[in-house]
Amino acid sequence: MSGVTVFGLCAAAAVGLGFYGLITNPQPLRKIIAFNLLGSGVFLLFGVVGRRGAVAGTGNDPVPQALVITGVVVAFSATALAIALLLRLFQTTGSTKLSNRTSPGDGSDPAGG
Amino acid sequence: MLPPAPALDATTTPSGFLLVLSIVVPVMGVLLAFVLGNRYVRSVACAVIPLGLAIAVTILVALSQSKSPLVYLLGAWPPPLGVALRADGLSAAMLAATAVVICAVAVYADADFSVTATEIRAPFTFWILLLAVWGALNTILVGGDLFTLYVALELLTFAAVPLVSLDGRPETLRAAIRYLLFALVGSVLYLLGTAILYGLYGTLDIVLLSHWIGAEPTSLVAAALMTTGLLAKTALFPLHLWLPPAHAGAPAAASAILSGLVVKGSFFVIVRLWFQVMPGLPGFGATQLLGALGAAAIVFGSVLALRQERLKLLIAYSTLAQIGYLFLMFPLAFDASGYLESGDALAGGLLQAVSHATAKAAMFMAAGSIYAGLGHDRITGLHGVARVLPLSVLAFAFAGIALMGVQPSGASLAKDLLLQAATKTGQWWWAVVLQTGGMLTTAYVVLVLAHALASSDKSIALTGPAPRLRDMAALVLALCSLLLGFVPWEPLLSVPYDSTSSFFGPGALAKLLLPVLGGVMLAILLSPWPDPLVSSARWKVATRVLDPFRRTCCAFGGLVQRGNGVLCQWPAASISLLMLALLFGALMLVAA
Amino acid sequence: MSVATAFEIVLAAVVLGLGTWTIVVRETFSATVGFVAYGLLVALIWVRLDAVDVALTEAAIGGGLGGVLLLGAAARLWDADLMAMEAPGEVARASAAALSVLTAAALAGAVLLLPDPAPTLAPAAVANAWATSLSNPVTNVLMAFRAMDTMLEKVVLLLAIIGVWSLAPDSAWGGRPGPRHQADPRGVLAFLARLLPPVGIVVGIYILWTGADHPGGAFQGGAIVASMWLLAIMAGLADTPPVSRRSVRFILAAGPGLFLVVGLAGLLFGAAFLSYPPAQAKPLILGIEVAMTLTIAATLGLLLAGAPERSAEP
Amino acid sequence: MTEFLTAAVGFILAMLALGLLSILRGPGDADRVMAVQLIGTGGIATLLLLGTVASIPAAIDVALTLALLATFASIAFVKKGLSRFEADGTASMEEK
Amino acid sequence: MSLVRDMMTIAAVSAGAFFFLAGTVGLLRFPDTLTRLHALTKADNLGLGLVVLGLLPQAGGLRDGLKLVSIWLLGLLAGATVSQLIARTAHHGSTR
Repeated sequence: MSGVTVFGLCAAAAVGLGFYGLITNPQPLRKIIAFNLLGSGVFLLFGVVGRRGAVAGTGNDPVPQALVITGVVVAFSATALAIALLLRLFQTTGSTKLSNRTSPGDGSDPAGG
Repeated sequence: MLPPAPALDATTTPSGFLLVLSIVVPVMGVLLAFVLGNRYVRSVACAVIPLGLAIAVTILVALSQSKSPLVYLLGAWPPPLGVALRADGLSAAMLAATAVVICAVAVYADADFSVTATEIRAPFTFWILLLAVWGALNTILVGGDLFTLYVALELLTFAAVPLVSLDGRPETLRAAIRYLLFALVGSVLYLLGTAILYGLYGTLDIVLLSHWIGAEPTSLVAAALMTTGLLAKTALFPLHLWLPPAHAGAPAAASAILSGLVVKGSFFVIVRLWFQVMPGLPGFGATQLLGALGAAAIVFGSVLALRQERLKLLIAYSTLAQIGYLFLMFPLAFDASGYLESGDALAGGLLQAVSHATAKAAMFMAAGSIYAGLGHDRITGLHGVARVLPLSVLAFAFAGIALMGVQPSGASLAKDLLLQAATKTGQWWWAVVLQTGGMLTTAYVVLVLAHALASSDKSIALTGPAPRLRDMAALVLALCSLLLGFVPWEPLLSVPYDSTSSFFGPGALAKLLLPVLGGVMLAILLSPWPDPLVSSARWKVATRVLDPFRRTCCAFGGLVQRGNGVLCQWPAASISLLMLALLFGALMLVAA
Repeated sequence: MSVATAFEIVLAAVVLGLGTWTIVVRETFSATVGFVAYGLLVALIWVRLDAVDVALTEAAIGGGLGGVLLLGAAARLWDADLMAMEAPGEVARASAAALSVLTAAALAGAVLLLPDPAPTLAPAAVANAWATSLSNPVTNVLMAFRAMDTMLEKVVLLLAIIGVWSLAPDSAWGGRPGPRHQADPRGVLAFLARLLPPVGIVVGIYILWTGADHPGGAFQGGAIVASMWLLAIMAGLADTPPVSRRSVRFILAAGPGLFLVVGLAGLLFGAAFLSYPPAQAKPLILGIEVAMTLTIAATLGLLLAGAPERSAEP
Repeated sequence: MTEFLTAAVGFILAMLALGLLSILRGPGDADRVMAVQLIGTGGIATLLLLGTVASIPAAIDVALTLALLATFASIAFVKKGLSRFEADGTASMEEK
Repeated sequence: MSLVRDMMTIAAVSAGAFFFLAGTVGLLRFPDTLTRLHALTKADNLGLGLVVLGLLPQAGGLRDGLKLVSIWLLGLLAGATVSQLIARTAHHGSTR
């Protein structure tokens, strides 16, 4: 087994871990952390793909690298926006629970808009 | 639809620069409005929006003249190293629809989000995000590279989420967080798929991929992941937990954008993926699954819509159902040779998307006017509103009729095309779903109209003056949707001419009456609220006969609602997301 | 098994161990610490994969700024952490675990089945480097071959800022984000905050400059500068600017703005949108990168600072 | 030489892992904050050695970035994460 | 010449690895936060210093050498200040 494959499997495992955390962690902040883990697994996968495509002169295919850099920036912005929303929710309600008291399908949501 | 022509792809076509402009102009607007701030935000939007509309129209004209897709190579770098922009008939139709909806929403929003000399939060955010949504959508519609599409999808999400929480109430903040998180899961899945595809073929260009892709297990894994991720962003049942609260909670103009346009972005990418990147890959099982999810969405969305107390939530659930309708084209496009055929079904699906975009936006706008006028939007409290807000109710009615699929609306043309495809491929069960869907749509539209048109003994006090221009915008948009059947689609989509000519005559009347009567029946049976028609004396007898049925139907509705409550919990929704990904993967593997 | 592979297995195990800790640990604070450690160590994997550009990005964002962002939230949400949350039941946990394992297994299978020799664009990227006369292929991809993605990504950053700001209370609109920090001016923190930023800014500029020919670039440099700015803010030596200030807005839009203007010039006078005339490619790209570094530093700093909450007057 | 350095990388990495294990176990948050500090030394040593082994000169730049960012993160952790204890002079104050 | 360099590298890196070992043993064995902090910052920074020293002969040029040294200096600075900050909060926290 080559080193690249080790990291490929590591990426797959990170994705699995991220999904598990995203589904089961009840706190939104923990979901966001899990999302970041998940994202880093995906980026690693790109890295592995790029490493496999290495040719003499470049140790890693530059195109996947560029895609990852773009992806990292997007994921970071997403994290920042999610956290800002969460903090604002906590500020206004004192809680970070995401589900309404009544289930969202109830239709008895009294607020208008 | 025009077939993709790889020979043309190596060069930029003469009018290709229009595609660049369609992205750059709104993005420029975003930057300028952000820097200038204050009252200039609106001026920038006012300058950009007509320009963008003109660009969309020019693309439409250029495309119908050139008869082949417009192509632009960014930086003059041909794929696979560079990124190409391409516009075919599908893109052009959606570009034009997007531009029209944006214009109407802008006119509508002018009253709500007026600007002053000192900068205010809501208008500043709204106008910039409106332009951002536009830029993102245009990029999705003309982007020729799967990763560019990813960035554009993210751009769309980032523009849409703050629109949801624009008024800062806790419910909308919650809705926005759920939306953002779920959309992010969806984009990560999509990105996973692109990583695998790049590893397999060394390109992410759509046309190149379509030539190179093969039914290998790895590419099928990628396809399944990407499809599921996009479904989460499109809120197809059962991945819809985020949609109703987000779309119902936003301000009316924002809801119109979110429901009419934003969900179409990821939908369009699914279409690109299935019809262009990998038409031979999905196989019978996966297309049927996608159609089945659509059918389930129609039933769930419509039944839930009928049980809503508030108008905006009803419309939001109707969006859920209509999204399901969009996915019926996938099984119908699947032909005997095992390929997804870009024929009637695709044209019907796209037409449905365009007509839903216009009608749903108009509906939300009308609902917003009603809410603004009455100070509430309880459906049972709408009695007599037709007298005080005639234009708003008229706009709502037109939009509803367009959505129901009454001739000559776009929806009716779409339905004809899809039914035609159902007959051609021998899949009668989808015809049943299509007809039922039409009836269910009629049911909730009729329900609202029955309440709105009922006379009221109390006089209604309006909370504020009703700006005429606002209602006109909604009305024009609804009329657009209603008259889409008359548009000559031929150069853009493969719409056989005879289907447009069959708008009148006895056959057409039957086609009109069947869903309407069925819909009225369903409205009476499925709505838990006291119906204004039923309360009149003449209906007493009928009520007695209907009562047992009605009770059964209400129990069914309650069951659906409880099921929805379970599905809308985060763990359930995300578990079904993964389950769907695996299911799609398995079905495609079996087919391959 | 060679020594190198053994090392790779150890590295992967440590990183995954940290990842697992991040997911399963009970307190959110510990999870954030775990995540920062994870992010910093993932940079090692990236170096091992010979993707140094990404390693720089991951070290700056994944570990540093991302971790601090999460930490700030964890600190503010301390009380929410203690509240009982609706945890999913045993069945949901078990099925989530099973599905995650299946998904990971499918991915692992996909990784193992990737073709050999792998398709690659590396030769094409290297062969076309003449067009920009920059010898870092990643910068070439980001700034020339796939410039559209990079430009749009900067717009994403701008939208994130608008989104974060849009969460301000109406009364605080136009004001300064985040709380005002105060620290003992003779304390350790203030000492460090005076000493470190000059070094950090030099490093940031160096990373930007070297990005033309070696790993590095606008984003990585900008992230370092942003962290130094935030350090000064945390030590009370600087304050966040009011978001209504025109100059702030200008800096935030300068990067994508200049990118667009250069791109449009290419459309009007050159070969195509976002194309550079080969003779002037290097100065043009460097110019855009300088503007983007400023924009990125300001954007990242303000994203971490959060929504406006104080009025503009000190 | 390469063999020796690779072994050294592995060894320091293993030490790093053990150290992380003991630190993250706690008991207090202050212990956990040290994890970042640990990576600021052990992780950088690993990185530098790795760069030499694989002859990637730019690894030094990554190490430099890591050193700066690890310091920044530790400070933020101490300041924000441990501010419940109101360390003297480092508390943040809300200004009305 | 190159043999002398390699010898230096091997000696210094080995010594560095030893100090990392010592630091980790300290982390594992010491009971409370403050003593662990002591082990971590002193031993590991020394370890990093020795690794840097060992890599200096292998550095490509003056610039890389300077970068290596500045990384170590940064590590020292961070270690000293951050450990002081942690120590204060930990001390403060434990006396409550």
